[in-house]
Amino acid sequence: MLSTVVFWIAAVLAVAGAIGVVTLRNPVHTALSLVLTMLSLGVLFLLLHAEFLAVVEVLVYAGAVMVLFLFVVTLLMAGVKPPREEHHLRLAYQTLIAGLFGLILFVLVLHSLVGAGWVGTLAGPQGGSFGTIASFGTALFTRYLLPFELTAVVLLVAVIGVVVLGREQE
Amino acid sequence: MVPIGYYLVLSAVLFVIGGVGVLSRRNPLQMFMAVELMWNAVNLSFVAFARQYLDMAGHIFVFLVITVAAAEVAIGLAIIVMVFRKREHVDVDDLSLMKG
Amino acid sequence: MQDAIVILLLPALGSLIAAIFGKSIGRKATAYVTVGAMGAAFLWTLSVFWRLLQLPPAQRSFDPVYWQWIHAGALKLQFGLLIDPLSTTFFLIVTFVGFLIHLYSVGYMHDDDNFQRFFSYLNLFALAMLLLVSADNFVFLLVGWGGVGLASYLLIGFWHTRPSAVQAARKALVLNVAGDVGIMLAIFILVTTLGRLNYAGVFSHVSSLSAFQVELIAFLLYLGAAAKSAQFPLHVWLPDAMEGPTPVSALIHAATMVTAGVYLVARAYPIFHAAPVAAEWIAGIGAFTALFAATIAITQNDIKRVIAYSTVSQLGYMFLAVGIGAYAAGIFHLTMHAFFKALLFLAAGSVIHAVSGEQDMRKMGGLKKLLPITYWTMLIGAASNAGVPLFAGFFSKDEILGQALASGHFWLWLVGVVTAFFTALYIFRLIFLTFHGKYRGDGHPHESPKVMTIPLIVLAVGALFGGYLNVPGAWSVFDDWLAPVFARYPGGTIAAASAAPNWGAMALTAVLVLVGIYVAWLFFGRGEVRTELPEGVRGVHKVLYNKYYIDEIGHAALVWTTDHLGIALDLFDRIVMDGIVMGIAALVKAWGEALAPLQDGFLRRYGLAVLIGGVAIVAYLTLVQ
Amino acid sequence: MNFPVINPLGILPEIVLLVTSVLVLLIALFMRERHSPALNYLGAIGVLVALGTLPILWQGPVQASFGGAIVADHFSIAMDAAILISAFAGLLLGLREVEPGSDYVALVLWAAIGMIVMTSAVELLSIFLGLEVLSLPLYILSGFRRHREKSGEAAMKYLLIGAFSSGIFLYGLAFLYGATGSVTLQGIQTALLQNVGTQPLYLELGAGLVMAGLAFKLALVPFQNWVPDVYEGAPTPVTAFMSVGTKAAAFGVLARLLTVALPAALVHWQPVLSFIAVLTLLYGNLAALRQTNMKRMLAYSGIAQAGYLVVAIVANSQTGIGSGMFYIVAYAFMNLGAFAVVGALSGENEEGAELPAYRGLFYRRPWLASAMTLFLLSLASIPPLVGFPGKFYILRAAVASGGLLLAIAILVGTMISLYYYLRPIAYMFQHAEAEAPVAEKAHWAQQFAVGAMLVGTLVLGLLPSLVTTVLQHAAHAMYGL
Repeated sequence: MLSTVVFWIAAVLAVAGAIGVVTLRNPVHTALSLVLTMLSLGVLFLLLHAEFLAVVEVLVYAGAVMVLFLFVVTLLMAGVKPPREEHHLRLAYQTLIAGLFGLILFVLVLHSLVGAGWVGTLAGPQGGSFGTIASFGTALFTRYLLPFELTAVVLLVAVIGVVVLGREQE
Repeated sequence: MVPIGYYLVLSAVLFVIGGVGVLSRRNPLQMFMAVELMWNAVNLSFVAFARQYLDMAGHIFVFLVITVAAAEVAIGLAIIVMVFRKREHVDVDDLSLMKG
Repeated sequence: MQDAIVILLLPALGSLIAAIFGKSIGRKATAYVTVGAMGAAFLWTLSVFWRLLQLPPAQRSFDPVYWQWIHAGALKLQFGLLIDPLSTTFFLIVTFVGFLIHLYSVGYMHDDDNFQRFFSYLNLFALAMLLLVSADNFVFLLVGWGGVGLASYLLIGFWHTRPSAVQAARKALVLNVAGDVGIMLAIFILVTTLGRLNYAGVFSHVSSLSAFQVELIAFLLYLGAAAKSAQFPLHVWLPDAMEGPTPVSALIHAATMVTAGVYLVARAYPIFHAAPVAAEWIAGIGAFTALFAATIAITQNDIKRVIAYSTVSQLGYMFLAVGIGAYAAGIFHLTMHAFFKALLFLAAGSVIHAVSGEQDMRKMGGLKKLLPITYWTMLIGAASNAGVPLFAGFFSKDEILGQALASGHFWLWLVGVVTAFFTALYIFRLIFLTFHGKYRGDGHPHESPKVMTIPLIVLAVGALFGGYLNVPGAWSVFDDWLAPVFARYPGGTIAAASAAPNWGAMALTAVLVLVGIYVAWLFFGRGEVRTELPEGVRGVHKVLYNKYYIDEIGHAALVWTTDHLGIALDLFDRIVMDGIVMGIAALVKAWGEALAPLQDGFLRRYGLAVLIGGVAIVAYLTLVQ
Repeated sequence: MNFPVINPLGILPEIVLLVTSVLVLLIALFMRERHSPALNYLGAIGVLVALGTLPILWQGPVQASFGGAIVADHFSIAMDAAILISAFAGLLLGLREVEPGSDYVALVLWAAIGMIVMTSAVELLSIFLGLEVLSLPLYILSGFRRHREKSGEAAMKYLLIGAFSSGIFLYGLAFLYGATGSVTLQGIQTALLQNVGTQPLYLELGAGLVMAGLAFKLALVPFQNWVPDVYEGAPTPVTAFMSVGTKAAAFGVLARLLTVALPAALVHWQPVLSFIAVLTLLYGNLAALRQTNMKRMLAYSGIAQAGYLVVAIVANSQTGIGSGMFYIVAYAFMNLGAFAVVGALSGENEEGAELPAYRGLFYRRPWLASAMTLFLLSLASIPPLVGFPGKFYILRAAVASGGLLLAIAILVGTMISLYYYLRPIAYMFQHAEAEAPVAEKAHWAQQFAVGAMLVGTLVLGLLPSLVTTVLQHAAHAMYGL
């Protein structure tokens, strides 16, 4: 029962944060509402027995990544003029059409969910070691070792990439 | 207990909001944040499915997505800074030098 | 016969050398290399020809394969040459006439800045043409087909600083590519139905195709043939192609490339034989084209355009022949045409050369004395073209008409006979306007150098005596030479010229031709400019008054065609057909332009397209099942 | 804990590339000159070594690594060849176009690793990681010429829209996982066939979204918009590299996904892809007509070529996949060659990439112009160059599977394409005394790259049977699993 209440609170907060991301004008506010969504997701992860991921979501995503965002926002947005208005005319109805097709996509997903009969289905009882950090570690280093190794390359790319892009022009 | 489907519907809502956000915002930073929202929405789906099947693959997926997202954010922000550092507007609609 | 490839390699080498080293080795060396390549190719062809003659007729066919190319399941594509009397005939025409025209070009293009490039293109053209007529399968036929189109495109637009030349080149390319599509589709159907593309394989399996399939393939092949050979209504590019240098007109747009369509129909006769509907259309359109172009030719004042329309008209005769199954007669006329039409063009070039670039016949006249060699050779060419008895064109044209009549195509024959009258009319109009009377231009015309007149003389000999290969009722050397080619598959049996000629019909044609010349002489023989009739009609009328009805008919024909029909048809060409051709090209381009707003440079619009596309795919997959 | 069998043989090319990249980075630390061409050569040598491992892998049995997450079967080996060739060209061409140096080399090598992983991975997590390893370096490389405004714009557009479509792709993967509870292609197929715990609608949803994500990388309509802009803005060597490599990788994943994981859903995805294929090849060819910038023209031509590739997948047969593989290899040679020439001519600010700069090129640079002529003719599929057998095989596969309309669409597209492929050729042979802007003489490595691609274009054009039988055999791997 408690979990239902928690779910609804987290869900509402997540959606609220998401709406904030797409509507708030000030980028700092946008970032903060994204953090709100991420924190809510962390809670939801806990409800789904993904303890480790909940921690990662909060620490890495909401913590590190969003701080990076805020840092760049303050760096870049200082002294920037407000956007020109003439583009609104050129990209008329952009938001409207995007919203419409977004809605269609949502309906399609919902249709599939209903068709699959999953909306009301409760997950089965939790068995054994599912969701524990131990089982997570085991899976990561055995069956899914290759993708894990590949993240090393991803991080290398990021390091070199930032160095390359940030270097002063010569 | 909340049915798994609720999580999936929530995930879809977040994903669609994120997607619409990418297409409607003009500040590249905000667009990028909307992209992050989409990725997060997908993460929720993965975790929900993992719970449904009691299978760790979904969790691993989310972990990897978060890692990749971190790297992508680093690169993306660097590119955004590179492109917009010297401009007076931070507006992706200004980037239409190439067309046709 | 493995060595036949050398005939192709020689111009290939010449073209490469001229293109790459032309600038460094200079004009003279380039000329030696390229002209020499054609000469050597001709000699080699003679050797092949000689060796074929040593064999009994039934064994005169070789198919050396040089390279196995694509294997895809049952389908095998290879590069091989089909060496038989038909391809050897074309080899002889292409290398011999080609050699003469190369030689002539040395003089004609003497002062051009891009001398080397010109010869490189000419050799390239020769290579493509030789490949076209000797490939042993449809794919390499198409390679040659595209190659000659490309060379023609490059050569028509050779003087690319002239906008009209560029325009003409583009028009030729568009129409030729339209034809290529036809052949490509035919190949496509052959692959899907028969799974083979070499001639031997296709021709021996024609019977396994349904009637519809054969007709379709035949029509598609004919589409390619009609585009290349300027059949109505795809002929419009040919008169414009005269924007190219005159030797190009002679070689490509008279003697060789434009006859490729005739070659294709003759080569693929098992298909056309099995497709009677297509064959009837070919013959009918051929006859119509012959008459149509001849009437236009009467009204033209540009010397090259007259000859160009004449070419279209003569090609009509050839298609009439192959359409009714008189393959050998068609090829015979093609060969004779190569001589007299190349001769006419080169002679016209010599005239143009002499009057410093003027092409309007109204500003010529009286050149008989000044350009004696050009005059006499051109007269022979004109007589041959008109079909004056005992000249080459007479024998070859009458063979076609005779076979049309013999095979029961009375109306086609009638059209052919009427066309013969107009042919004599327009070509002697050209002669009289150009050479007779008084010189109406300014400047000092002079005879061309030897390097140009010698080819004229050689070709004149061919145009004079070539016809005696097939003499009606006596012998048929040419037809017998080709006979084995058309005996290999069903439907190709040819009626030789020597068999039972229809003397009465022949005499009728001959009389009409002579009357045509007479009418031309009446109007233009005095060398006065009477291209616009009204000014002279009264006087002419007086002359005609007491003559026979035949003159009245001639008069009526002349007045009517020049005043109404010819001009109307010419307008049709210039406005309707040009409009259609350029319209299609513009339409395709407009589509390209219409897509531009989709790519407006806005990132968010691109993202929207991605979203819409994704939603559409998902909607289809989840909803439509 | 049972650690998986890693089996280095199965990921030999990846290991070679990774070692090379690390080596390059380390050596760069000790070099006085930061932008040394030697690093590019070293990288190119590494790619050649990786290329050399392919025949070894080909000989042996199928190598599976990391507990079966990744396999080096004949299919992936063939695709890897195209990828490595394009990486090789990208490195050599980069010598003058972009400042040579360790960053550039390492990023190209890493992107190549991502591509190779994509073609050989048989499990969703690795496919996703492969996609990202491929994408991230390309975002950076697109913006590598920082002083060019267009380069930055290209990077920006590519990054944002790429991340957006990655999100869509990822959502699709989530649904594939949700539908079957499995993340391996084989597992998805088994679950589908046994119909245990599968959710058909989920599967369709997932397949649709994944297709959209891959269609983005493959530049299919309507996911193609980014391509011309990014191709034009990115440095030419990068454009060359990604135009071929990305297509090979995305083609590999799409083919593997559809034929290995989703054969049961064939009747559903086939019409979708057929429609997209026709749309793509018509759009690409029509839009290319109006281009006056060679890189943009080649970008649209690349869109059209992607359409042809999809036809090969739609044919859904061993010959179809085989023909697609041959086309990728063919495309690698002729397209890289064309880009190599464009790169060699384009100069500092790429004014040489504009069509008017090609006027009279033949008389100034006879060899480059001749090579370009052949590449363009090959792209226009004029026999006997490699483009012709390439398209021919696809046509045949399409016809054999009943895709007559597809085949006709290919023919129509090819006809349209003649115009824009022949136009630069006509320009090159026109005589122009004019002062067309031209870059300095091509670097010998650029000339070498042009020569190598020319050899490939000619040899495979003249003797396609050298590889076709091999590739047909390779395609068997897809259906033999």
